[in-house]
Amino acid sequence: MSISARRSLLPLLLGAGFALVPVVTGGDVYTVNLAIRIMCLAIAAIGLDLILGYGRLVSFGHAAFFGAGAYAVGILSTHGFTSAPLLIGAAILAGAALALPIGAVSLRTRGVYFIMITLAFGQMLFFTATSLSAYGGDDGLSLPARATFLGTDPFGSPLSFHYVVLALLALVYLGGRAIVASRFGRVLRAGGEDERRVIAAGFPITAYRLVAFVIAGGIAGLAGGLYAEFTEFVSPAYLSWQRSGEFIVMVVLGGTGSLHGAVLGAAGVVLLEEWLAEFTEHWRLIFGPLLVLAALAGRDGLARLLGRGTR
Amino acid sequence: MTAPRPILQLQGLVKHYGRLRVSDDVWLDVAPGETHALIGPNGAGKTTLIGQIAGEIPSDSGRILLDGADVTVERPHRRVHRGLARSFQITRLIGGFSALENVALCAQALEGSSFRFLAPASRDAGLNAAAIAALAETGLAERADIPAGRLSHGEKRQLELAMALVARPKLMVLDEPMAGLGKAETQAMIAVLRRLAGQAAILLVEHDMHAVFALADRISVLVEGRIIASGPPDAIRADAAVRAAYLGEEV
Amino acid sequence: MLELSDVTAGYGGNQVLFGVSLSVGAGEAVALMGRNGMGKSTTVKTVMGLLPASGGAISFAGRPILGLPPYRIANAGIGLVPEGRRVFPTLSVRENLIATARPAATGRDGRPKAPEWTLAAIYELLPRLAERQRHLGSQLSGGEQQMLAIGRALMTNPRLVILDEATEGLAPLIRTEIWACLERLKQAGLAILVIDKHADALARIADRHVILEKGRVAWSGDTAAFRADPGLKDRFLHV
Amino acid sequence: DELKIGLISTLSGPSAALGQHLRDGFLLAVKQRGGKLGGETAEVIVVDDELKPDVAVTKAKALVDRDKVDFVVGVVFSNVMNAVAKPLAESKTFLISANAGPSTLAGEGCSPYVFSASYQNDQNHEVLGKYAQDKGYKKVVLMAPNYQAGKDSLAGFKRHYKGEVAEEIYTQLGQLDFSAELARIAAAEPDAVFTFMPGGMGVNLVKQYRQAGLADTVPFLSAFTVDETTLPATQDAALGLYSGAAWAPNLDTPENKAFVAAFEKEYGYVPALYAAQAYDAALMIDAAVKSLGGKLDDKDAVRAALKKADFKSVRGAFSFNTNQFPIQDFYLVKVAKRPDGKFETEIAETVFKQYGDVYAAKCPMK
Amino acid sequence: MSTTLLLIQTLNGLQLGVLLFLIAAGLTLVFGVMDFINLAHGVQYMLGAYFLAAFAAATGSFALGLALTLAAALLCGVVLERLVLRHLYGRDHLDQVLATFGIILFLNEAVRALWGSAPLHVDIPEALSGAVRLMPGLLYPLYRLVLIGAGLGVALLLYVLVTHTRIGMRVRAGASDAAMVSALGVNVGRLFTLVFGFGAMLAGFAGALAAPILSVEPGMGDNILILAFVVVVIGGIGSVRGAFVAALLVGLVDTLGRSFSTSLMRLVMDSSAAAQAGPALASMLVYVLMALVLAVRPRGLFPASAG
Ligand SMILES: Nc1ncnc2c1ncn2[C@@H]1O[C@H](COP(=O)(O)OP(=O)(O)OP(=O)(O)O)[C@@H](O)[C@H]1O
Ligand SMILES: Nc1ncnc2c1ncn2[C@@H]1O[C@H](COP(=O)(O)OP(=O)(O)OP(=O)(O)O)[C@@H](O)[C@H]1O
Ligand SMILES: [Mg+2]
Ligand SMILES: [Mg+2]
Repeated sequence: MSISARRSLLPLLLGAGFALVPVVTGGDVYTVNLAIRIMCLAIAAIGLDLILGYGRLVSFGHAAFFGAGAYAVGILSTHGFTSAPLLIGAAILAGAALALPIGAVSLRTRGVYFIMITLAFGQMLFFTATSLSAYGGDDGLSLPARATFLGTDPFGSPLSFHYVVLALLALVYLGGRAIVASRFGRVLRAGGEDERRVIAAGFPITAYRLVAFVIAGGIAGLAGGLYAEFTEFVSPAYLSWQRSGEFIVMVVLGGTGSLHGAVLGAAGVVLLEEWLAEFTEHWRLIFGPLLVLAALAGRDGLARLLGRGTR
Repeated sequence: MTAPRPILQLQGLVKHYGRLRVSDDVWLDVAPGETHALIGPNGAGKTTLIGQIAGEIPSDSGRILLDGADVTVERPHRRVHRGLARSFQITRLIGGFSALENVALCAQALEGSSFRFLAPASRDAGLNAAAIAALAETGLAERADIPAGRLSHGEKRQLELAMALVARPKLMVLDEPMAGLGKAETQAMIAVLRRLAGQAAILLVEHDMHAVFALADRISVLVEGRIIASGPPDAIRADAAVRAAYLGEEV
Repeated sequence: MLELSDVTAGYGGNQVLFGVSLSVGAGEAVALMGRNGMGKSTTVKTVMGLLPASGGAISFAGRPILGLPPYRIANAGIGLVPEGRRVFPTLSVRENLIATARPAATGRDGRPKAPEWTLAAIYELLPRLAERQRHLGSQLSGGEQQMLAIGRALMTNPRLVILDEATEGLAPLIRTEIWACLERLKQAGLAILVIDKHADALARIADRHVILEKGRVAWSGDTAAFRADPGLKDRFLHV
Repeated sequence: DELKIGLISTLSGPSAALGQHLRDGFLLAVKQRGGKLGGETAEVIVVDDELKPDVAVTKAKALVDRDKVDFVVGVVFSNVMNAVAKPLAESKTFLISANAGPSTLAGEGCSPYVFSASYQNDQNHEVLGKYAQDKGYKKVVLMAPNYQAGKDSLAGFKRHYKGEVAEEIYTQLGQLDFSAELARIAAAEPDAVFTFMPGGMGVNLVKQYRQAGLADTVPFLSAFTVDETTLPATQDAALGLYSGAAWAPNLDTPENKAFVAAFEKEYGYVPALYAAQAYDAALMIDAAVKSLGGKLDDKDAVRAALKKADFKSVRGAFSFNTNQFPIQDFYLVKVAKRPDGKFETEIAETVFKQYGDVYAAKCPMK
Repeated sequence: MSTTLLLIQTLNGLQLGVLLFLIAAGLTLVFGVMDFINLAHGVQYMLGAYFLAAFAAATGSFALGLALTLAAALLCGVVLERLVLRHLYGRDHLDQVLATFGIILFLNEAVRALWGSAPLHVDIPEALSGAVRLMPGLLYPLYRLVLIGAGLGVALLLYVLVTHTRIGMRVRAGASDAAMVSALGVNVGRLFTLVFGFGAMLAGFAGALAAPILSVEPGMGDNILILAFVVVVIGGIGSVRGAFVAALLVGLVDTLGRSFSTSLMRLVMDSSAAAQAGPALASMLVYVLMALVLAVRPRGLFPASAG
């Protein structure tokens, strides 16, 4: 009882932190925007953590699904669709629908091969996006208008945007926790440790992994869709392998296999970049070694540093 | 009087690795409730045969019938659902899971679909009860909450057995369950297997002749991929060819 | 030759050895016994430097070895057949044998002090390995891997060989052969520390027995004493 | 009070050299005026867009929301420009381009809050097309990276070139090795090659073009491929290759001579057109702010002031079109080695006089 | 499309393949043999190019510069291994990814801070400039031929080293169970440092060879790293032979794809559509190749058949 209570302390604090950002800063647009950006990326990172942290499936193509969600919103917007549920639904669907065939092929491989085949698919989608000349090709595409919902404008002001994203983040996080703890999650986790054992226990492990992969894709799609609304812009850069790499860094930095670690990681990466860049143009000279130190410090990343003694 | 239909039938199984014939026209059957020991020198092909039965290693030719159904090309997890359970020669456990959760995982496989996303599995009373019962049967009840990775070698063996047991299988295929067990644990394991003997058929691969002769109803001897002898323990013990190829003077 | 005094060790916060003291003399064979989980393998790992000790002292051939990296301990003349075989899966049988082989230590006259283990000698001892010499480690049966692990340790021409459950998974015939081999090794002057569940067979070759109980030495004495007291087995080795 | 200017440039990654020229050019102008523009103390906040549109958007928003800047200057690349233009315009912040000039912002998508102190993307390519046409080339090979700017570039070239296009080669963005393409070019035996190959790609291409022995036989017409950002790397390999631009370091006006001298003295390298354009952008703000007496609240007034900003461009005659993009001269420039051993592009001939872009007609602004 | 063009393109493909092999070889060794994902391998390639540019300029000799570069690359690799990477052996791959990603950021930026953002210039050595007539109508740059030769030489050397020496065996053994190798009396730490330094040197060598023909700039290793990983994976992790075959395959597919994809597409669509689709396809081709190979052979062409 007390263990689980303590384990939910950090996520609760995180949630409360995000909820209070606008209050504490007096609605300072800059900070709120920063928080929105962090939360969008955090949603995608949670999706990745689901398969990476629990299923040990290191996808190096996560940005492709993120980008798919973003493009779904971008493309539908240019065709005049503005309904938020429709756009966001389409974003989720786009991510999930792409993840299905890609996962089906990729899951034939293991370990590092899996990393690389997901990268390959990510790159194919990246190049496809750059050749979408009808939608801006490499230059990307500006959204003509923001999505609306029942006559309201949920993404119009930074403040309402903030709380909408926060609600979705909480939903994804809680959903993720439920999945991890469920029977499905148990099979996924066990498969991450010893696949042969799980098959011998009677599970068609690939099917479970595929479902997890599709869920992660859908979550990334959601994040991408929100991000498109946030930047009012979509470009192939959203699908680049560097972006996939960033998602991995976020998850690993925050600590794999905890979900809230993904949120911490996203915040860590974005804030560090933001702060360090103010000191020096050569901020990577500091950021790089910080990552190295984090890696040396061990697997649980930021979550362990912050939550030391809470386990 | 007709003999009951065997739970497992191997009909002319063959497996090559390159030019090496590892299973060479193997015929074998296991009757319901029978404890059938498979012995043979190192490298005779016992583990390979188990791999073929479990479906991890595809057979080059021959047929495998499980409870009457042809499963030769069926995928491994389907065979589990038909009542097959196996243990591994080198223990394979989910090291990060507690002993209980390892067993519960196996219980879950048999209990309908595991595509259930919301209810927390660790609080699933049905699964936990089944798991605890299986742990108790193998004498691990007290270690239920210890992460499997931290169990001693012997305890891991016991856990493997519990994982096979919980599925209430019709046939258990055990690859050297006594390996690494001390005298005392071996005795305990023999007792457990003996208790099980009525419930499920067992195909037992083991180099501990004490255990084999204590448990087996029937023994088959595999040498270089071929069954060279098959029969009741006494007959096997007396078989000159078996002594020469395998037993030596030990028994 | 090998001397442990009051060694304590464990995994993380979980202490397993609570002051183990034992010794193996030159040319002596010592059987380390005890039920599952009593700390036998942990003792071995600590000796080899694979696990840091938290206290005590270990010396080999008169020199302290505690705290040295494993390779220096091995080079001092200890050969290990580890629990669980741990053969190199991506190397062929032959490569497994020669990759870490060392020539025997030579005496003043430049000739080996003891008969040297060579590839040919190993193949003679374990002919199955010769038949499988082109197989990769991962393509061996369990028993074949065990033979390979033994052969590999001998190829380092050690002065002391530690066998942790070296006959696990071996067919009775082969097991008998291994025992015979150990006896020959002993006669050739090799010191042996052996862990095995076959107490009767051990009694034949071991000079002394040491019984571990929950990380402590519960009994030790020579083989005659061990044989003489059947109660020992009941107390420490059976349930 | 203080004048705040956000400068968005690409300062990391392989294309950072371009961004560096741009930034240095702008900062030089501010420095020369004692840290002031238009008489006001100017605080320039430099941000790196990392060549990632989404990063640029968040940083642009931060400039507006947190730093409350009066102007945003910069942007090397069109995709970044496209991404930041909308949020900046929505917040009524003036964006003055010191390089990128995408057609989207020059035509129907033109905005009162977007000014260009550079050129429209097509124009430099048109220079080479016009030159090829005038020169009477019958058969050319075109080559560009396979992305929007690359396609626009070839379209720009073909606007004035009417001869045969033997091959149109699209390469991979970020491609390193052009041996395959060069072999195709050699096989096609064209009168000239036109290419748009910015950044490191251009360096590779130029070196390999020379090594393949083509530099002496097939005229090399290019845009954004050989300029002062890449010449230090290509050096002799680029000698004699052509480019198109509205400016070159040796442009013979007193303002330009002073600029180039001051720049080289300050930074120790030869400025490229990005530096010159950014310098002009600073002068433009300087003039506008001065004419407004520092009052920047009335956006219409600011816009009007920018439009008729009276400054001496380093490019000579310079005025704004209806879409707030420049009308200016364009030249064919050629790589040369200066007596001091440094390389620069030098004007070979004037191709367009006082030339506006073709998209202005589509811009609804008057 | 003439035969000469096809031949030239084949040579070009070979040359790219050889360059990729030099990078992939070190990567696959460190990766397969030490089970270590070293993303920093790409920056080691970059360092090689920068070192050459600096040393060649300082000494005025390409050969001397190359020798110094090899030494410096080796040193860098050893220092990196000692300082950071050795603490990550046996750890989760993701920790390695994180750490080496950090190293990439750091070194890319350090290079930029030291040498500036602008690309550097390196001349082809005088003796190797010019072209060779391979057959009538087929001129090919001498330097590229030398590059192909050097790559083939290194390939052979590596093959012998890894498969036929005891060092090679120990290295492979250490990959699967370092503790055990150590317990058998081998100083694994030193062994791994050696392998790592050697891998870094190979990458540096590749960078140095590429410097005169490619642009020497910060971040030049990033994209080639990805290609090298593609090669490693197609070939089968840890297999030098696989890396060799895969590198040539990737080099050829990429080069020939870029040259002929548009013409091929023209066979099925009109020429302006082909001009669009061809290059898009060409840039994907390598990845399509990898996906196909892995879909059919999930462990690459030459899997090191472990467990
Ligand atoms: N993947 C493989 N490739 C080649 N040969 C193999 C492979 N797997 C097993 N073998 C060979 O097949 C033979 C049979 O192996 P198997 O593991 O079935 O033996 P076993 O009877 O279980 O022996 P043990 O009692 O020692 O465990 C062995 O000689 C082994 O070397
Ligand atoms: N890697 C490990 N991490 C944590 N605890 C361990 C680890 N390995 C062993 N232990 C614990 O240490 C204790 C002693 O284990 P050890 O392996 O030394 O026993 P043993 O006497 O060799 O038994 P066995 O006969 O089963 O091999 C056991 O309780 C075991 O749970
Ligand atoms: Mg076996
Ligand atoms: Mg043990």
